[in-house]
This record gives sequence, C-alpha cells and structure tokens, in this order.
Amino acid sequence: MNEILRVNLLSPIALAFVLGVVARVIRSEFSLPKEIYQGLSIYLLWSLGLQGGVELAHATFDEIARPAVVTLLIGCITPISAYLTLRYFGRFGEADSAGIAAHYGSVSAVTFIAASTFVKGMGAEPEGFMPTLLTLLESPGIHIALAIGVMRSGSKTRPTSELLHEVFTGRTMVLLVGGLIVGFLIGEKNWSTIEPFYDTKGAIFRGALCLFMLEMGLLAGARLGDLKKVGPFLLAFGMIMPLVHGALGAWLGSLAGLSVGGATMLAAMAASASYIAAPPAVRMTLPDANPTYYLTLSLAITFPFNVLVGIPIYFKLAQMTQGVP
Amino acid sequence: MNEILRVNLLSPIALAFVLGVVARVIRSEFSLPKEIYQGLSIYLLWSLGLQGGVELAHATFDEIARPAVVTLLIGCITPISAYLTLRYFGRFGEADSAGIAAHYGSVSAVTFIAASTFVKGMGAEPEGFMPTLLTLLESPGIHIALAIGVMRSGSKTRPTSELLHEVFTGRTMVLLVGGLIVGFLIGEKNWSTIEPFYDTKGAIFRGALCLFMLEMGLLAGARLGDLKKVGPFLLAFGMIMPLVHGALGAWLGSLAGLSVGGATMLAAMAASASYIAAPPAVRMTLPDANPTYYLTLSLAITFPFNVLVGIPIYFKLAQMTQGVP
Amino acid sequence: MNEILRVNLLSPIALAFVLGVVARVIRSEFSLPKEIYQGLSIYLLWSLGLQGGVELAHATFDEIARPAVVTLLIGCITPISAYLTLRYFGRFGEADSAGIAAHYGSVSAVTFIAASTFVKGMGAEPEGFMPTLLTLLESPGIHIALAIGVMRSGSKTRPTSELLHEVFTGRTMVLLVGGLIVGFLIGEKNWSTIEPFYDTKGAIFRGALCLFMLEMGLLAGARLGDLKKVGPFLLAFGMIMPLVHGALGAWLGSLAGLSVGGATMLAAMAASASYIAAPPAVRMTLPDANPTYYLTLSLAITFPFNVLVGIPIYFKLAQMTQGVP
Amino acid sequence: MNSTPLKMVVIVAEPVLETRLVTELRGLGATGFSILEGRGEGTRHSHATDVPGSNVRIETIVSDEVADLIMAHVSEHYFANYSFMAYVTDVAVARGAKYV
Amino acid sequence: MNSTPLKMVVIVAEPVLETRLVTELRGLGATGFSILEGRGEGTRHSHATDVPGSNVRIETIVSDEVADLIMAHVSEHYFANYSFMAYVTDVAVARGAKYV
Amino acid sequence: MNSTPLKMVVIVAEPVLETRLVTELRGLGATGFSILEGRGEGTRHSHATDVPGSNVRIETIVSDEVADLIMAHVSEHYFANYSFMAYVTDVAVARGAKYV
Ligand SMILES: Nc1ncnc2c1ncn2[C@@H]1O[C@H](COP(=O)(O)O)[C@@H](O)[C@H]1O
Ligand SMILES: Nc1ncnc2c1ncn2[C@@H]1O[C@H](COP(=O)(O)O)[C@@H](O)[C@H]1O
Ligand SMILES: Nc1ncnc2c1ncn2[C@@H]1O[C@H](COP(=O)(O)O)[C@@H](O)[C@H]1O
Ligand code: NA
Ligand code: NA
Ligand code: NA
Repeated sequence: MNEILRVNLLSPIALAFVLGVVARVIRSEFSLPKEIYQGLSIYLLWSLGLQGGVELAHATFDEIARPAVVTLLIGCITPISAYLTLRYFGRFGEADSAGIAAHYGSVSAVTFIAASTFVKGMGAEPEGFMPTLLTLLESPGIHIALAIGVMRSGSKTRPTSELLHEVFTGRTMVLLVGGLIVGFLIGEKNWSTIEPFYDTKGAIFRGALCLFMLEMGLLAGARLGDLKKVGPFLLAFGMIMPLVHGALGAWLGSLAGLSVGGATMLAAMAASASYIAAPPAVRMTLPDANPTYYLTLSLAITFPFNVLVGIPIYFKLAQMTQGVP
Repeated sequence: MNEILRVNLLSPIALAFVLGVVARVIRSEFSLPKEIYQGLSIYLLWSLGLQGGVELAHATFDEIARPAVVTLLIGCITPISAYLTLRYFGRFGEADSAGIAAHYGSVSAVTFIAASTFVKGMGAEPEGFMPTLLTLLESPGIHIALAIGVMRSGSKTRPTSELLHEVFTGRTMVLLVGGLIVGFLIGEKNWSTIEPFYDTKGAIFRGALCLFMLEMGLLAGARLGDLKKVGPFLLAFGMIMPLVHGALGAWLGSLAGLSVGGATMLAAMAASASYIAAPPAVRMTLPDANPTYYLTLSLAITFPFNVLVGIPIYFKLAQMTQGVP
Repeated sequence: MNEILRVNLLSPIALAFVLGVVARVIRSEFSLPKEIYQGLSIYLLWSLGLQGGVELAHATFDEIARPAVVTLLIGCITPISAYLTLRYFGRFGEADSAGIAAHYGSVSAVTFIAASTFVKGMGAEPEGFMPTLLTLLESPGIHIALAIGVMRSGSKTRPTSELLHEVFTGRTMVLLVGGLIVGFLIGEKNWSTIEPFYDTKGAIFRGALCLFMLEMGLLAGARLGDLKKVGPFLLAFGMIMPLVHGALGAWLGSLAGLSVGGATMLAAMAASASYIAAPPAVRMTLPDANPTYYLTLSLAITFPFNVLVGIPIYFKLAQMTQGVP
Repeated sequence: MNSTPLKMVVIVAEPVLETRLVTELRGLGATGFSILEGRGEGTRHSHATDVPGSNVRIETIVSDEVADLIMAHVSEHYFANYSFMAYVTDVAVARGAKYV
Repeated sequence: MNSTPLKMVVIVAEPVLETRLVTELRGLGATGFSILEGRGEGTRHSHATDVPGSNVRIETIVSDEVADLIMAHVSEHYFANYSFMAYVTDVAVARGAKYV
Repeated sequence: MNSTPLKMVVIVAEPVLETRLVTELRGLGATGFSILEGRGEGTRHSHATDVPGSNVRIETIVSDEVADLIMAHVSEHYFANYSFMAYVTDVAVARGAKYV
C-alpha cells in the first residue's frame, strides 16, 4: 500500500498540484490565464469524450448494461447519503446540506482523469466505456440533491426546466456527450489520424493535464484560508465521505463485473465531488446555501484527498473485493 | 459520390462542426474562450504558411506560373459574378451587392484547410504550392468588389491606401505570407525539427483543427436565427454561387495543369467566402451594407455547405474534368 | 564564423522574430492574444524546469558546484559593471543607471532557450543542469542593482521583504524552481510518459518557441520607435555590454569546466537582459528610473542582438577559450 | 448637439447571475446593456465560480422610472444572498429616445 | 485636494471602429483615452465581428467644448450605420489641466 | 427605493501598481473595489509591462471624506512617476451603508 501511495504522490500530476498549492501558500501571484485554464479543461474533456466514443463503438450492450445501472444507482445513493450525513450528524441547515450533497452526488472529471492515469500506470487497463459512465454520473445527483433542498428548505423554486437545461447544456456535457458521439461515429481510421493529439494515454494529454493540475493546485491553495471557516466536521466529512462512497463504488463496480481498473475508476467517480457543474446550479437554485462550504469542500479538501491518497486506496479496495493478491 | 459524401460527413472536422451547431441549437452557452479560438486560428494559418513555404522551395517557376495566373483570374471573376448575380437577379442595393461580393471574391482559409485534409484523405495529394495560391486569392476580390461598391453606391470613399494597408497587414496575410517566407528560408533540415508540430497532415494540426471547427460550428449556429432575415434568394445564393465558382475553379485548375487534389482545392477556394478579412473591410468601406447579410451568408450558409457537401462535389468535378474514372 | 551566423539567422526562431518586427514596421495590428502569449511562456518555462530537474537528478554535486559558483559570481559582477558603465561613462542618473543594471544583472529565459536550441543544433550538447544555473542567475543581480540604486538615489526605500517576495514568487521562479523540483522527484519513468510534450529538443517545444518568438518580435518592433529616445550611448551599450558580459561568461564557464555548449549558454545568460522579472521590480523600487530606457534596451536592442548575432559569437568565444578548432 | 439626461444603472454581480439578470432587466424596460468582465473584492468573499472574485458588470441606460424599478427589483432579490452591488449615475446620452 | 470638473465621453461601438475613432478623437482635442473590451446588446443586433455582440468602450476625459465636438461628430458619422452608443458624464479629475 | 449618494473614485494606472494600491485604498477606508483590465493612451507613453499601454482600472465607492483622502494620497505618491489617472464621480448606491 505504502509503495502505491509513494508512486502516486511522486506522479507528475500529484506533484504539479502540490506545487500549485505551495505557490499560493508562499503568496505567489502566479496563475494560468483564465482562458488557458478553460482551454485546457476543454481539451481534456473533449479528448476524454472522443476516445471514449471510439472505444464505446467496440463495446457490446451486455458489457455496459450492468455497469451503467450501478453507476446510476450510485448517482441516486451518494447525494442522499451525503445529505443525511450533513443534515443529521452535522446538524447543517437544509440548504447547506442539500447544496453540498449536490456536489458529492455529481462527479469531478479531473478526478476521473487522474484515476484513469493512475490505474493505467498500474497496468490495470480500465474498460473503454468508462467515459460513458462518467456522463451518466454527472447530473442525476445534482437534481436529486437540489430537489430535496428545494422541497425542504423554504427557498423559492425556479423552473426545473431551467435547471435541467443549465446542467445538460453545460460545458462538460457538450464536450463529453458530444465527444462520445463524434468519437463513436468517426471510427478507427479517422481516429488514428488525430489519436496522438487526443490519446488520453499520450504525452500531449498528460502534459496538458500537468499544467491543468498546477492551476488546480493554485485554485485549491487560494481556498486554504477558508478551511478554518468550514470547521472540523466538514473537514472530516470531506475525507470520510469520499472513502465511504469510494468503497461503495469499488464494491458495486466489482459486482457489475468491472475490472480492477474500471472498479477503481468508478470508486473515484463516486468519491469525487463536482466543482464545475454543481456550484452554479446550487448557487442559482439554493441561494442561501453558503458557497464557501461547498467550494472549499470540493476544491480544497475532497479533490486533493482523492488525487493524493484516495485513488490508491480505491485501487487497493478494488483489488481486495476482487480477491486480487 | 454518396460514398465520398458519407466519408466526408463522418470526418472529425465535419462532425465537430455539426456538434457546435447542435450545441447552439439546444441553446448551450458553451463556447471556446475568444483567445483560444484566435490562438488556434493563428496556429493553423502559421502552420499552413510554414509548410507551404518549405514545399514552395521545391517548386519550379513553370509549375506555379499557370496555376498562379488562373488563381488571380478567379480573384477577378468571382467578385464580379457574385456582384452581378446579387444586383440584377437579386435586385439588391449597390452596397449590399458589392459587400457580399467582396466575401465571395476572397477566400476562407478554413475551407482551404478542410479541402486539403479531405483530398489527402482521398489519397489525392495536392501540389505543395497551394498555400501560395491561397495568399494570391485572399485580397484581389475584396478590392475589386469594394471598388465597384464605392463607385456605384454613393458611399463616401475612404483613402484606398487605408484599405490596402488594412487588408495586407491583417492577421491572415502576416501569418500566411510571413509563414511562406520563413518556411521558404529555413529549409528542410530546420523544418524537420519542428515538422511534427506544424505538419498539416499531422495529428496535432488535425486535432487543433477539430477544436477550431467546434467553435466554427458554435459561431455558425449562433447565426442560424438570422437565416430567415436573409430570405430565400440569399439562402439559394449561398449554395448555388459556391457550386458555380467551384466548377469554375475545378475547370480552370485542371486547365492550368493542377492534379485532381490541387484542382479540388482551387475549386474550394473559389467557392468559399471569406469571413475574416472581408467583413471588417466591407464594414468600414461600405457602412450601409447590412452585416447580417454577408456574415450569415459566409458563416452560416456557404461555409457549412462547402465543408459538408461542397468539397466532395468539387473533388468529383475535378476528377471528371480530368477524366479520372 | 559567417557560416555559423548564417545558420543562426536562418533558424525558425530568428526568422519568426524578424517576421514579428517586420509586421510592426509595416504597422500591422496583428498580435498574439495576451493570454496565449502568457500561456506559451508558462509552457516554455515549465518545460525548461521539468527537464532540467530530470537531468539534475543525474548530476553529482562536484559537477555542479563550480559552475554554480561562477554563475553566482556573474550575478554579482554584471549588475555592477553595467551600473558603473552607465553612471560614469554614460553620465546617467542613479535611478536610471541602477534600474538598467538590474536588467543586465538578471537573465532572459528566452535568450537562454534560444542559446540551448542553437548549441544543440551545433551538436554541442550542453550540461543537463544549465536550467539550474538559470534559476541561480535570475535574482541576485536585480537585488544588487536595486540596493545600489536605493542607497544612492534619494528614492524612498520600500520594505526589502516586499521586493524579495515579489522576485522569488514571480512566474519565472515558480515555474523554473517548481519545475526543477518536480522534475527531480518524478524520475525517468514518469518523465518518459510526458517527455514528448515537454522535451526542449522536441518539435512541440520548438514549435511553440517559434510562435513565442513571433510575438517577441511584435513586442520588440513596437518599441523600435523608442530607439531614438534612448540615444546613441544606450544604443551602443545595448550591444557592447552583452559582448563584454558574454565574453566573461564564456571564460568563467570554461574555467568552471563547462563544455563548449554549456559555456556558450552561460555566456548567453550573462549577456542577456531580463524583461520579465526585472521591469516590475525596478518600476516599483526606483519609480524615477525611466521605463523607456530599460524596456527598449532589453526588448528592442539586447534581446534581438543576442538572438540574432550574439549567441553565435559566444559560441565561437567558448570554442576559442577551450581551444576547440 | 442635443443629448438627453438619463440614468445608467450599474450592477456588479457574480457571473452566474448574468443570464437571469439580463432577462429581468429587459423585462423591467431596459432596451439594451453593456457587459464587462472583471474582478473585485467586497464584504462577501466567496462566489460559486472557480476563479475567486471574478464578477460581471452589467450597465444599462434607462429612464429614471425604469432605473428605480431595477434598483428596487435587485435590492429585493439579490442583496441578501449574492455578492452584488448596484448604483445609479447620471448620463447625458446622444439620441436618448432610443433608450426609453 | 483640488480637482477639476470635466466631462467624460464614453463611446461603446463595434471593434472595427476603434482605430478610426481614436484618431478622430485626438483630432477633436482629446489628450488620451481608456479602452475596455466588452460585449453588449442593443437594438441593432449584428456586427462585422466573428464574436457576435462584442464591442469596444472608449472613454476620454475632455473639456465641455471638446465633449460637445465629439458628440456632434459621432452622431453625424456613426449613428446611422453602426452599432454605436455615446454618452457624457461629469467627472472631477485630479490635475485636470492635463486633459484640456 | 432609497439609495445613498456616494462618491466613486476611479483610478487608471499601470498594472504593477494594483496590489499596492488596493492595500492602500483599504487602509484609507475603502470597503471594497472593482477591477477591470484595459488599455489606454495618455501623455506618458511607457509602462513597465510587456504589453504596452495595458492598464488596470480600480473603482471604489466611498464616502466624500474617504474620496478626498484617496485623491490626495494618489496625487502625492503616483502622479510624478507613474502612468496614472484618477477621477471622482457621483453615484447613488443601493444599501449605501455598506460602503462607508
Ligand atoms: N466599496 C466598493 N467599491 C467598488 N466596488 C465594490 C465595493 N464593494 C463591493 N464592490 C464590488 O461588488 C462586488 C460584490 O461585493 P460584495 O457583495 O460586498 O461581495 C465585489 O466583487 C466588488 O467588485
Ligand atoms: N440601453 C443600453 N444601455 C447600455 N448599453 C447599451 C444600451 N443600448 C445599447 N447599448 C450598448 O451599445 C452597443 C450598440 O448598441 P446598438 O447600436 O443599439 O446595437 C450595444 O452592444 C451595447 O453594448
Ligand atoms: N484624457 C484621457 N481620457 C481618458 N483616459 C485617459 C486620458 N489620459 C490618460 N488616460 C488614461 O490614463 C492612463 C495613464 O495616462 P498617462 O499618465 O497620461 O500616461 C492611460 O493609459 C489612459 O488609460
Ligand atoms: Na460523487
Ligand atoms: Na471565393
Ligand atoms: Na545578464
């Protein structure tokens, strides 16, 4: 285990992230231009979608069916488990509980990418249709948590159509779902002409990912100051909830017949908290939920936790559930 | 023919473009940051120029002379044919007719790139000096059309020097002409050290092109609403004029001794409408020409038409004129 | 010598730079979006640091010790030599003399990169720890020159801590030092997964460098108009001072046991003038130093001089001092 | 030349609010608006945006009445929960008829 | 401290017009200007720019006379055909002499 | 609805000055500020920035007293050596108490 942890902590991604945090800690004003940061995330999501689509074309319905079902199941369980924990153990208000739950019910694409890079490095090639599962997990959790929040907090509901539209036409969905479809349609021959640029195992993708993680570190570092504002309970929540959801993901994934690599990635998805799709949706739907809570949790606690130590743990869990020595 | 069309419609470029349009149709707010979009177009033009220059160094004067002459000829014919069609069949005003004509007299570099990607995919390697022809076709048409417009509409003329300066020092010219010269001078050995990054047949160039086409789709999609404003005549004009100019290009290109690939590309150039160099020039010189007309035509009608169905047709035409089975 | 010069002047980097200058001279309004320009410089510095770190892991203390010492020595000598020349031969005020000296006491990373590209092209592979030396040379010169300036001009001192913080947490330092550490830690295996993207001898790095040099040319060209403002003395200073510092660097580098390639690069560093770290530091610490002087000198005179003719000269000098035929 | 005295309402708010605000302003009678992206600091330090402190500035030139409507509307709906600032200033606008 | 009451003319127009406007403003007596890039919506919906709705805002601080000249000039030359807005507002400027 | 008449101090300066200015403004009593990045031209043509002419605009809404303090402060410390402009304008701010 320690060996795996060490390997992960010394990976370019992890170190680039740490460097970013450190830069903020020493109060450096350095940061990637906003447009470059956005450009990188567009490139990463688009690559993910394209390659996912190409590989999806090889998958049979039977292979995907059960993993898809458990993924949707996770999308329904995690927002509720997070909500209940916050509301009844943490004694948080309706809005805050539901708002935070929306983040843990959804998924962080970068955590997904970090997990896939990790398992591939470990030689545990995941199923090609994992990006498809990613798109399935993106939104249900957000809607469930917000529904709970809107019903139970007094907050004036906004037209659901508006919210649905927001989430389904967001950057992540357009690039991932769009990429999946495009990748599915172009076929191997076309793919080969662009693969080196988009290949998520390739040097360009990984190089871009390092730069992106550097900025992620800067963003997380910028929120370190808020750690004291969130208090001990949320601090613990931000690390224990992922472990619980991760274990669930590893277990259900294995049940559904995913390989160790695939189960690890499903675990990482379940454990991760969204910080792109969820925040604006929550901000608009539950205005009285405190953004400092959910942003600090997903960006400054859960994201680093998963990338630095969580993923190796989920890998170990997946190995254990599948009885791999 | 259908086969060729299918192949083209399933190419990454075409699908990325369609995805962009669809994203706008479902009212997604996603778009590439302006700076990334500009950065991509700079990279694409610069690559085009550099490689064109390297290959130009191999061409003899005799090879280029006749293709260059017909290109300039096309630069003189197309703006006039477009102007007359609009003025006398379409009954449009002087300013609008000339303004639109300026766009069809010039060329769209992205259409050029799409065509070169297509013919190379078809195994019909075009002449290495095609980018040189592209630079020749860029500006004459604009000047001719604007001259007509200024003379015939009452619009107060601005110093021609100003207009010339504008067009000749624009982004496209600097990068294409500049790239041609640099590529011409550095020679094979230097080129080989940067080729994988700039090679217009390489994965990086094509990958970047996909992202660019995605944004092109978003821009075109954003103008779909204006389609009803332009009316049926312009709608037809935006698809029939390219066919006419395309046929002319394929025919003249073949006469000038270009290969099927080269003739197809010359046809695509002739058929294409500029949307980078022409719009500002027209806006400043013919203020009373309606931008909705010329922008919708070149971005939302002629560009998609050429990229999706036009280019394969020009390819077929080139094959026929050259008696290729 | 002429041959080497010709080779250098026909390199993609040099020509891209010249193209940028020309574009400005013909009053083109073209330029890279600011964010793309910054993104490129981040990528270049980060690559430099990473690869430097990977190679640093191979170097023994003994190999680095003496080169490091002479580098720091250069960091102490060059600001003083520059200051004295300006103050007593040039009769410039305290603030201007010290302000300009701060630029020549520091280093231009792009000149460093141009030099490394040049010597590698010449087959004179430099030591792997050169980027480490680059970080050593970045700041001492700035602090020494500013200290002189603050002491001798009446200008109100600002807290040194503030200045130190500014310089040590700047973009260049974060990316170079950070990259060195990350590269040092990840090791060969991880490095190989991202090398093609970051390899400073690779096509991506060199391709990006060309685009960056194009913008550098535009920036330099934009300052050509200020050349007459700086007057003949500074004009000469901007070309002779680099030669003196370059000779010093080549000599000390050879003494310290650097190869011809390494000594050439140390010379180029010594000869170069900073235009990223130094300007803001000087602007804040010596407000009455005229920015037109130091910016025009480093961007429009010394930088082009080094990139176009200086580096080949330093190479020749290094060969001579080391008795290479 | 003749210019009309009108009000310019300036709103500085979290980026997520842009679309909704623009729709609401049109509803309240604004004929158009100018938007600038910037950053800032105030008393409330957190936003639902990955770039902390970034905000969007929406300016709209309107009649006095519409200005009052807008100020009343935003005070009621946004001050409590959002990072939000709104102020009105006097402007003399060319072809003012266009904006009322 | 003493500040001078002056006018600030604000122009929001299509990006293509920037260079020409700046030259003309200088000609009319402006000593400088500040430029911001933004976006917007008005009554005229189309621009000759690939990014729809993007515009450039040119602000110049000038004397009352110059302000009038500028407003008259732009009204005559740009309102008819371009996406264009111009207004004047009062500002109290430090070292005002610099701007007249 | 009730809004408070306050002053908005607008500073347009070289980007290098941003951090220092923001700290000083807070020190002089500003409760917040809005920042926009732009470009411009004036009488002084050179900056310590690689993108010539780029500047940063810092706006802060404050009481009349604080406005005077700020104007006095910047006039003393920045006019001599920096590319710098500062002006004050009147604004009617919602929930004005927040800014004084
Ligand atoms: N005193 C002020 N002057 C200028 N802008 C302010 C001021 N206070 C707040 N702002 C702006 O209003 C936004 C929201 O402020 P707040 O609601 O206090 O977080 C901030 O991001 C600033 O851009
Ligand atoms: N009522 C308004 N308030 C603020 N800005 C406006 C208004 N109307 C138009 N604008 C701005 O002026 C530009 C040109 O407007 P128009 O000429 O109506 O297309 C638009 O892009 C907006 O940025
Ligand atoms: N007359 C003016 N109107 C508007 N902005 C100005 C004016 N003069 C100067 N500026 C702005 O103030 C900055 C500094 O001006 P200066 O100190 O004259 O170089 C310039 O970059 C412009 O953005
Ligand atoms: Na999750
Ligand atoms: Na054409
Ligand atoms: Na130096």
